[in-house]
Amino acid sequence: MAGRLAHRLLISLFVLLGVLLVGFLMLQVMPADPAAAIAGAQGTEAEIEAIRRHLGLDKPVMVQFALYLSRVVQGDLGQSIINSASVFEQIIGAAGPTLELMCAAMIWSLPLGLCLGIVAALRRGGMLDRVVMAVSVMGVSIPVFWVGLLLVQFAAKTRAFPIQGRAGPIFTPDGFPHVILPATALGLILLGPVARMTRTTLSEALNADHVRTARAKGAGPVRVVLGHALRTALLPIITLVGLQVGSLMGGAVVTETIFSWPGVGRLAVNAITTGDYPMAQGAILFLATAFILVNVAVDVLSELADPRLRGR
Amino acid sequence: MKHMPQDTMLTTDITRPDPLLVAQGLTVTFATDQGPLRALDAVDLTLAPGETLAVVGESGSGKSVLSLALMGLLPGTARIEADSLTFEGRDLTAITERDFRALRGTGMSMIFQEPATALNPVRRIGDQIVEAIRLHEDIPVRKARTRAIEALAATGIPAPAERAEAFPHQLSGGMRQRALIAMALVHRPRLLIADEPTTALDVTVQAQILDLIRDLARETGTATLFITHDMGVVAEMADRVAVLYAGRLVETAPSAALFSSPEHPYTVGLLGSMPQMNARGEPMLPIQGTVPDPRVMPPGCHFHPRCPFAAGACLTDRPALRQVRPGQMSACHNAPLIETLGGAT
Amino acid sequence: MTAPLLELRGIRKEFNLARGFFASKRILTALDGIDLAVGQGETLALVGESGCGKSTLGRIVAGLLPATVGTILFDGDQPGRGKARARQIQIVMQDPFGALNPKMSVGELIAEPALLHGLATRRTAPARVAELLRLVGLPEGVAQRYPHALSGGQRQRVAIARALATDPKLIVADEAVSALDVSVQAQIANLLKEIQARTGVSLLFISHGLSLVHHISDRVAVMYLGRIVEEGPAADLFARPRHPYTRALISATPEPVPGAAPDRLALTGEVPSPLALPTGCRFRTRCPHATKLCAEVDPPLTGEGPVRVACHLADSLPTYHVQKPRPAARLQSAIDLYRAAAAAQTAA
Amino acid sequence: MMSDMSMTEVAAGSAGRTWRRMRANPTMLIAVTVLLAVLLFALIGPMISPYDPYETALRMRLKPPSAAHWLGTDSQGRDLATRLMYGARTTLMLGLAGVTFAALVGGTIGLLAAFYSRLDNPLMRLVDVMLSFPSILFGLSLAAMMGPGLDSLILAIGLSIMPGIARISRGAALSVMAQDYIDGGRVIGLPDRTLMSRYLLANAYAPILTYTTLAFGDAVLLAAALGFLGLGLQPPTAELGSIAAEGRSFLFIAPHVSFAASALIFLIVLPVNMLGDALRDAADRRAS
Amino acid sequence: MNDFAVARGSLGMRARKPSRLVPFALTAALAAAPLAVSAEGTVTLGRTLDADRYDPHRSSALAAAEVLQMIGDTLVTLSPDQKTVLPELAASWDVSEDGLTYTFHLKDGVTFCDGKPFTANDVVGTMDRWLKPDAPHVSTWRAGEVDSVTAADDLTVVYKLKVPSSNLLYQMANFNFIMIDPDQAAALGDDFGVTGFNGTGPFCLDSWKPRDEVVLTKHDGYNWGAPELGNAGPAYVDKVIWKIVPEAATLVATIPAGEVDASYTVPKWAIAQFEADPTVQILTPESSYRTSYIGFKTSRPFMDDIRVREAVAHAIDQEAQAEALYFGLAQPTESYFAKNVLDYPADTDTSAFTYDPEKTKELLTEAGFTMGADGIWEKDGQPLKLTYYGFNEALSLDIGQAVQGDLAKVGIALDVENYDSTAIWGKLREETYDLYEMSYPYVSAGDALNLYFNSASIPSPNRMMWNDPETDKLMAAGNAAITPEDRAAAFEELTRHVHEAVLWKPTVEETPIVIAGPRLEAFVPAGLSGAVFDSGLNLKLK
Repeated sequence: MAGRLAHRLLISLFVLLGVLLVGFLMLQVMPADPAAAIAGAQGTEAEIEAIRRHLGLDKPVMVQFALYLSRVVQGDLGQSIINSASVFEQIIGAAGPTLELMCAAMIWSLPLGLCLGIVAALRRGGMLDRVVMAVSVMGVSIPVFWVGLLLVQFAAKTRAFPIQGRAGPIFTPDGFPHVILPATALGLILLGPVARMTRTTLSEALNADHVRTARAKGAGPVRVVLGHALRTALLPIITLVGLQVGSLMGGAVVTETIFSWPGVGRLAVNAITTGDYPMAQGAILFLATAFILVNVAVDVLSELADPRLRGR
Repeated sequence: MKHMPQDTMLTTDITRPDPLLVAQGLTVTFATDQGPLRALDAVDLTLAPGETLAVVGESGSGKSVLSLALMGLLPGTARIEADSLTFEGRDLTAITERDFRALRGTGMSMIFQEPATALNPVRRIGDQIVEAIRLHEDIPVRKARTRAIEALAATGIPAPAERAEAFPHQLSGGMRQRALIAMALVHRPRLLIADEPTTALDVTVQAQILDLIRDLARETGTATLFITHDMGVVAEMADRVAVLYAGRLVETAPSAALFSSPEHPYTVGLLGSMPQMNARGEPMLPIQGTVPDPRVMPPGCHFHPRCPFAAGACLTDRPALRQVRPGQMSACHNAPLIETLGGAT
Repeated sequence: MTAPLLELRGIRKEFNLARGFFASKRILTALDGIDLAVGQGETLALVGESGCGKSTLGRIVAGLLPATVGTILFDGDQPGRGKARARQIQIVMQDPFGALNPKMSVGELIAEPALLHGLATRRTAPARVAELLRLVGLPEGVAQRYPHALSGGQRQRVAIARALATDPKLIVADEAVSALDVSVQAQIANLLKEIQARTGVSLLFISHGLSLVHHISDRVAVMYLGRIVEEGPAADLFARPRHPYTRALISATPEPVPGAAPDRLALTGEVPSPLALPTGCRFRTRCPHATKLCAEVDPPLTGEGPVRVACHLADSLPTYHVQKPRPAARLQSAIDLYRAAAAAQTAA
Repeated sequence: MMSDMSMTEVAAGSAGRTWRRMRANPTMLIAVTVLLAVLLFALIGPMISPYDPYETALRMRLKPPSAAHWLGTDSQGRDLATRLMYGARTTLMLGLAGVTFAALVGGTIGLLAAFYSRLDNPLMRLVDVMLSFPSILFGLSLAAMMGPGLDSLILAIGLSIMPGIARISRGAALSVMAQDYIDGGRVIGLPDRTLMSRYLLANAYAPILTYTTLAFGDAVLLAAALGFLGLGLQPPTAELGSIAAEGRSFLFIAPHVSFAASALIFLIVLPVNMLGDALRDAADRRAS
Repeated sequence: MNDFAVARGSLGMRARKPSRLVPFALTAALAAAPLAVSAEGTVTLGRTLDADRYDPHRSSALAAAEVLQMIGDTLVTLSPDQKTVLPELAASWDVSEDGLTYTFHLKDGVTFCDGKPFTANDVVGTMDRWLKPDAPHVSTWRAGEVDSVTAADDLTVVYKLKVPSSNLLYQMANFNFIMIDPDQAAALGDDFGVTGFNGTGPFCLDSWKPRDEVVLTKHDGYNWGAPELGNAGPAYVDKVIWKIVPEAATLVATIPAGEVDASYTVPKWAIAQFEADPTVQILTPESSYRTSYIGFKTSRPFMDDIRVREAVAHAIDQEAQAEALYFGLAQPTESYFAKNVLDYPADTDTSAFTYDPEKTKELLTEAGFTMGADGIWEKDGQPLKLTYYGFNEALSLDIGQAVQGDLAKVGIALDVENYDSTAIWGKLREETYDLYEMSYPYVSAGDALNLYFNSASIPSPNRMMWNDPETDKLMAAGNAAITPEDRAAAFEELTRHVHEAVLWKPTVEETPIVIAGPRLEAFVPAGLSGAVFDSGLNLKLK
């Protein structure tokens, strides 16, 4: 298991290097000229040249990449071109809110999705199943920004929730109301897939031989569903949640923009659109790393949940 | 066709007046997209305490449906009808789900064909047996665990305490089947339903498992409903045999009688197509054609399209199960075969 | 026996199960030093329990897997590759549900090899298909149907027809009847023998069922954990098996006669993992006769006469005579009656 | 030979079956109806509409729905309904082009990886790298990198959908590769390209197609999200995401602009996903 | 003064009775959202964008200016009408006869936030840092061609020029001239204005959470403000928080709720609603100049022909823009800068800038164009297809589409490309477009002319690529003028000259509008720089 984990991490490292390179090259060809951006509307040629030299943008691309890599290896993600703030600090600062938002989104949507999926699987083909599946397909079909905008309008009309920003950690009385709307919008992304996956895997598990064995032992429906079927069905669900973290990050980009949530998604979008090379690279690297780590964690979790994968 | 019980008065074994299990006119119908599908058609069975009844049939004969119907484990799409279906005198068609659940594992138990999938892959063997124990007996986990290890030991599993800590995938197929047997017999049920328990195993392991089931059943006085497609296994295990074909019971007889004088052409064909019954180098005796599609069952005798003797009434009338000699019944218009057809050929 | 059609010398097959950089090398030796020959028009059966390597060997013969070490000779030559091999050797696989491309009609399936090898043209293909269908006992109309509309036995017939389409000299029948209903197994076994009689094709018949093997094969090779432990003419081998494993295998096979298996040579335990092979003789962990020598020295497959056996004790063990139980007289006459009626029906 | 007739038979049979199944399934019927309606709206609408989708009339801007303008006007005073017709057309085209690109590239990668096991590792690592970018970030970076435009947008959508399709294709292809008939084809001496087309692709395409259908919904949503974030097609091209974004500035005074565009996106994606689900359910049923 | 690197939505506009009422009043509905209200003694100001850094020498962003104006001071400042130079850190100044030497006499007792006294050496250090060759510093042209800046004594600064700069004192009011602590700047290096800023302003930088908030605390003892601008110090409030609310629409809700006390970046559609809300105050500066225009790149084919430029100018309907896009909160204009600024000649011919699509057709025909089959004018087989660069921001996107729509109506195809406010500056330096959209603030004709029309400013900010000896000559004369009359004469001549050349299509003039919540005492916003809260000295709670 340790060997497998090491192998998984090494592969992840390769993937990361690829992410780094792609991210770097991607931003190399972006149209934004940071020197001109800093010089602003009346920046003169001389000023722009001076800024460019100051930023090291006059060096060859591969030199810039090598320099970047060597710094990353030393744990230095560089400084923002736009405001020279430490990229690392900015990302860490934004990571908290993003984590909060994603957790808040998952905290309601995961259990609900699971419950809906269980209900649908148990009543497969029935009315409840159809309702759940309809809700789930709507959930995956609706543009996140529409949900966001609807919630903004709803909140504006009902005066129920604050619609802007973050007012401190979400577990504080001040902070909590602010996360409700963005977490609602974001959680919707997860709800459909989780409900659907739960329904599929649980229906399969309910037809599995070992569930029949459990019933043959005289186990009741609750024990059969929760103790046997769901326990084996959980595995693909865990894997799905790992993969869904990707869409959740994508949703966070839009959600954070609409609700002014100071997270990494917004940071990344801002950085990309402002041509802030180190910040954009850092944010992409961070999101990709987080995604990879989540999936390594999912692998480990899967191995813990499924003895069949252990020691293989 | 309406089933007529008076034709089929069960006179199997008068020395055992209180049958453990009685099924009369057991019919199972599945609702499918293409309409209802009759998997079992008016099947009559009795099983005495301690007896081993082998149910023989090929794919599509309805033998697995029969076992699940008796266990009350058929899916919701299945409809069970029976003139009578009793276990120890209790009407299984009228019993509540809760009472049926209490019966499963204690009164009747089951082991399955695929030991690889029949155990919960994510839970330890011991825990699964402990669960089986504690479902019906309110005893502390530690005591249950001791019992579970004893049960494993009784199946001949070496180092049972260690095996109890193992997950199913860490055991071989034979070990898994032993564990399932241990689990099924932990409450000493009166009836064990074994649904092709050795089909997935190698022949040397099969021999071990067959011995185990026979010994344990004898030891605990458990009656066994042994489902298989292998006539060799039947010969080895059964006191009595019931032959199913396309959802219908075609012949039932004590084992010795069936193997010495089968009275249904299908049984004859089944035995005749075994290599052992054919001379080396000669073509074997096959049963022509294939099992009919359950959605388009032939009229009359279900076997008639494949039967070399089929003629006249076989094509139109359903043959009733009738006694050919004491304890042996055959659902064939031509039974007894040799007496009826012997002169003709 | 004349010059063998197929000759295998020292075939060894290893699989590397290790995945990834850190995993230690895990070599599974599926086959270890297999020497075997199949004569012209002969049926050689490979028997053994699951994991013994018999299917791997079949796939190596069919060219679907390369051997790690060893020589294969076909008609005394290196066998061809790709299309050339297809003209020499064909395979019929176990699973009649998975062995036919479900997207092709039976006609297309059977015509495909013929067209590919230039044995038919688009114009003559239907006739060739009809001929092959007749050969395997299927009505011509089946050509328009798709595999999913056929029964298991019919599918296996189609698979055989397809294998025959290239006029091969050897057909590997890899558990070709195991997945079929008992009542249909005999049909297919008969068909294979019939075709062999008609075309002179050699058969490498791979099976785990001893009874059938006994019935249809000329020679039998018993495999255990990647080795051949006993090999010889079927009649000899089944009448006087010499290897303890062969004996156990035969005695474990249930006979359709109640009370016929009292003196079963029960084997304890199960086949060891091929990743952790025992020292010396591979069978010694389950062998009731194992000695110290068995644990130390790996017995070679040797023997004078037709039967070769790989056991140190082959000569010292008491002879084991297999007594085939006789069916009861009334059963025999019922079967005869059935056979006669069936024959009459077929004739009519 | 015989295949001609049998193929048409099968086609006719499956069309009839599909129709029967659809009639039996109201969800399918609704989905198809909505999709047809949206398609009509997008394809026929522009021919019927009396308005020019590009002619601005600033003084008529942000008017609520009225008899003349059924859905009101947008921020340039153009007829919103007409804009949406053209927008739906653009969005559908973007989704279709993106997903086609993704299916071609991803499908090929998946099939190759499954067929040639030595290509499996390198190809799948590449796919892993691509999968490590949450798709919107990927689309965002690509659109930003290549500058706004149709090509870059299609590429961005295609490339972010592609890894998923590659994975599914590989999975589907691997399960086909495990079938005996692949070896059956090999053993009669078929060349690799025939094996890949007539054997592998012919049997693996169904799950790929199902996933691609669902991916089309994702592609449309991604196109809309990119448009919404301002990285879509440039004005005055009508595209639903950017119409929603334009309207967002006036959400509180003219919510109809944003909501109508968003709702139309929903109405495109929903039936597509419903159909994809139905396809998947049908496949599940067949499998079980 | 100049155009800032800032998104268009943040620019203010003149408060006028809206021409039409926005149909649905939402502000009241938003008001009750349970938002946190600012603490006692604290004023929260809302805006949509944060600055890159708070370094007057490295930033040209309005977002930087509005904070720097509060935490730092300039030597001089301007009166509310922006026509009179007033003392700030300098108590008085003398200008030599030849206009080359300016001597500033600093106020006594001025201190930095850390308590250190402010002296002439700090002025010298500030100027040395800013004008240091090859440093990444911006807007240095404002300082004129500096010969030397020296300290005669602790309170006297001698500022010597190589050539006269008639605009210098006006430029010195700009935030780029804010006096810094040179020692701190040297010590912090790149972190100056990021991790710290030690200034002499009425407020001190307490903390900055980028893209979230900037917190300023009162500078105790501050009393050197210009009394003409209201409060000379100290500040009335203890704390000012600049809060970033990226969504302008969200900002609308925060003001009546009291979470934000004032902002000028609220969207235009919301202004009309605020007018109906008695708890909200709408404040406008006494004078503020900002003009929006469509610039023409004269180096491009087609656009090198003045008839084409004029044709395009006639095709764009600035009145419709003012009315619809600005919700009537801006005034349509026909001149490059407001007619009431210093040195604007009343007789300037602006007839080329009226909306007159018929004239477009005449001019194009005259220039040799014929109407093509696809409804697009063409000449020598080349269709009249132009490229337009705009900002990727709501109002700018609307303007781009409006211009495109207008040109389409007269048969000119326009390819609109929008870039983010940071990417566009690089793009605008390229020779890849014909039209661009921009708005810019200014204080006088000379200011505006110097910024844009000098050939030395090619390609940026002279994006028209206007390389004209006559312009350069008149510009030099105006700058070198010692007397106001000479200066006016030269700049008036130049104004007429560049208008005749049709280098832009001016569209609207706007004034920033401040929306203040119920807690805030009314005040007169500053016009200068667009930094409407100026030093923050006039912010006062009720």
